[in-house]
Amino acid sequence: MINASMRQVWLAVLKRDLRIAARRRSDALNPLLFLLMVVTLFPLGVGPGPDILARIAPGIIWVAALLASLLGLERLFKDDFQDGTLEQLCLLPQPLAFTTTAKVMAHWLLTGLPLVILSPLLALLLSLPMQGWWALALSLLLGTPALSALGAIGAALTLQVQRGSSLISLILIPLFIPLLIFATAAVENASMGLAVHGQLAILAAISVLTITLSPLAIAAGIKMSVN
Amino acid sequence: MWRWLHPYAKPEATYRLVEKLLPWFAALTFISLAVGVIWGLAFAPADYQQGDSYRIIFLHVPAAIFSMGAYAGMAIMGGIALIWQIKTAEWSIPAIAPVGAALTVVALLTGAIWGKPMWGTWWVWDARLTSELILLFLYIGVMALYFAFDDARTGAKAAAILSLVGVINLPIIHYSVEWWNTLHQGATITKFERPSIATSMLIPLLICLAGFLFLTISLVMMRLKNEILRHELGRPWAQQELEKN
Amino acid sequence: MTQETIAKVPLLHAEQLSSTRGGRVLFDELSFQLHPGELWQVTGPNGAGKSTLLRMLAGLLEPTEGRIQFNGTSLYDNWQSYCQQLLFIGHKAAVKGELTALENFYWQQQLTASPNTDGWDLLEKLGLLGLEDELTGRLSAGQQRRVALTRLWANKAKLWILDEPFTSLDVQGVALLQKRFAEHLADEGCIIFTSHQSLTLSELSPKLIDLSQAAQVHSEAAYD
Amino acid sequence: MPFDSFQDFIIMGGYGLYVWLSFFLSFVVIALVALETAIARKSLRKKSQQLQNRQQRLAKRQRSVSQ
Repeated sequence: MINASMRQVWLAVLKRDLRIAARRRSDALNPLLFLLMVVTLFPLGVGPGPDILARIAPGIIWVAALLASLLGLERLFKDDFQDGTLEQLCLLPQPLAFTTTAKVMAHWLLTGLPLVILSPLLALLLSLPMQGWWALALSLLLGTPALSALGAIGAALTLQVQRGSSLISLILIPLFIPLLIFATAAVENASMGLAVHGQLAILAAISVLTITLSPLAIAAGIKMSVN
Repeated sequence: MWRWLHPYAKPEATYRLVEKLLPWFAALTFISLAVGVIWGLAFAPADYQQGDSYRIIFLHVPAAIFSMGAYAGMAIMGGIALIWQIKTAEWSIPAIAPVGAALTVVALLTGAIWGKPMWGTWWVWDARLTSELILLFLYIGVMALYFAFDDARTGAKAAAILSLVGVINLPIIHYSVEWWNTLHQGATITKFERPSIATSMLIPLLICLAGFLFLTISLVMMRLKNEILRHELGRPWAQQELEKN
Repeated sequence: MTQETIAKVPLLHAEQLSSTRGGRVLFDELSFQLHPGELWQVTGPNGAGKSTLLRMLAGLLEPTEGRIQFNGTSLYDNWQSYCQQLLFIGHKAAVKGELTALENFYWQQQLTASPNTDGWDLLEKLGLLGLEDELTGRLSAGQQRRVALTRLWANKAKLWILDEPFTSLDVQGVALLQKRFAEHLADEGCIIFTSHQSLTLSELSPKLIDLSQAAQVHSEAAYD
Repeated sequence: MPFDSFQDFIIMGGYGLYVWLSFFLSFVVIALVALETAIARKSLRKKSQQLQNRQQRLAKRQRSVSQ
């Protein structure tokens, strides 16, 4: 189904997005710094006791990750929309639903993956027990692709809206809830030394489902906006 | 004369149909709600455990069921609108969303009020109430998206896509919240869902359910009439229609 | 029209196109046929619907009424092959400010299965030599336009749909572009574009679609 | 009939406040939706009249131009 020209276009979109991001490093960096700062606020707010912190750490890290992932979303398609690139993508022989997955992939590489890498630091700051660290990293690795895919739906639907950033949050936060529930449960279980396979499997399933279905919604949203 | 009128004949036909059906549904709503509510309030026996406070379920359960039902209906309309490009299906989304949101609010209010005598507090993170709260957020998202667009047609299309995304997520959200609830709050018994209910209570409950179904349909029809007129405002039939009363 | 052109199936056939946007009629029952080797210019005052018409022809916008056929079948049934034959440069020229001229060019090349063209040669031809490493966002409007127009030299699409291609180009740029037009037409290509100015190259004699008239005709009919 | 008197019915075995409050609030919420719908229809009528005025104005001008 995926032929050579499709692969070429997909890679071209991905590489271009990464190159542009490399020229605007602050855009990719800001959400991460935001996350780090939000996480720092909690010990200041609830007190530095390791017991409380360890208890609420999974929730804090995941909620902060959800919020951080919302930050740059508005621009995911907007720049391409404003300069006409999105029109060109619509006019390719390759299906739009397919080409947009390259953009979602680029977004994940720029926001999701750094989160996974950053997670040990966050775990350390919130005195999460060692045995929970890998579960945290794994839950982020399995859950953030779904965040990017859902986020892209929100970004595509709000392209024509002038200041869509708060609207995107409003649309997306309810959709993020299952991810939050299963991811935090996995981390909590792991830090108590319990099995986490079930939760991680569900997380992976949600991600797979989201990644396979979201391109349709993203493409529909873009076509509607380009109109 | 109005050469471009022809393709718009269809919304008018829908409008006429809705206009014809609405009085019947309104009548059914009044009758079934009156019978169901009076029966439930005055004639159904008191619950042996919860006393008379259980009478709130005659509102709470139907509102909760049709708040979800309305979302499903909205998503179905969204699918129809996107696949077959039927305008009236598109316009029905802004007609359904506020009604569904109102039903969700009713379910939340009655649930909270019921919680006070039962749990001693207005709000508990009970699975059903939490799901309803998230459902309200989903409705708010759809409405906010619709109103964010200058062009109502694009707004309706966006809302259609979002309602479809939401309806796929709704069962996932529902089950994850239920699972989360058993995980964290094993102590609280959910009093909303009882395994069996006496026939003397069930019959008025069923009548109330029917009443809420008709109520939902009637309200949606009322709003749909408005939505059709809003999009057809320039056309002579809509102008005549608006001048009638 | 000669007997010969009538016999051929038009490349693009617009039938009874109408557009209403926000309750306003832009144009109504517009019909025309684009044959290989033909040049069409869409004219009309601001807001007459020139861009809307081009976007409809490019398949980005569905006509309110009427239909568009490509090689005798509906555009949307024939979407893939239509996309391969189409080069659309819209009002927004799809030039990325964060990329250099050369990067912009190669990115467009990768999107479309285009013949291999040396980017350097092309940039030199378009007077962009020495600027290839500059981010496009820092170039002047005319230079950015030239970057967008590089696509016209490195593409095998038959049908060009160009929205205001001459905007912000200087005299040399306009001449260069017109020469390219002539080449494409000689190559059995087909161009439809919008512009406020008339072409200066004598070989080019575009057929006109005047949208100011289209709207007027309609409004008279509507209120008779 | 579970209630002996009207008073009993109002008191609802001590739960009167909750039962009546929930019924009242539900009614208010539903009524607000219906009310909003009616108001929207009124504003539509106003808009329609405006639009009609504009169309008449345009038609008049068109006629005077063509004469």
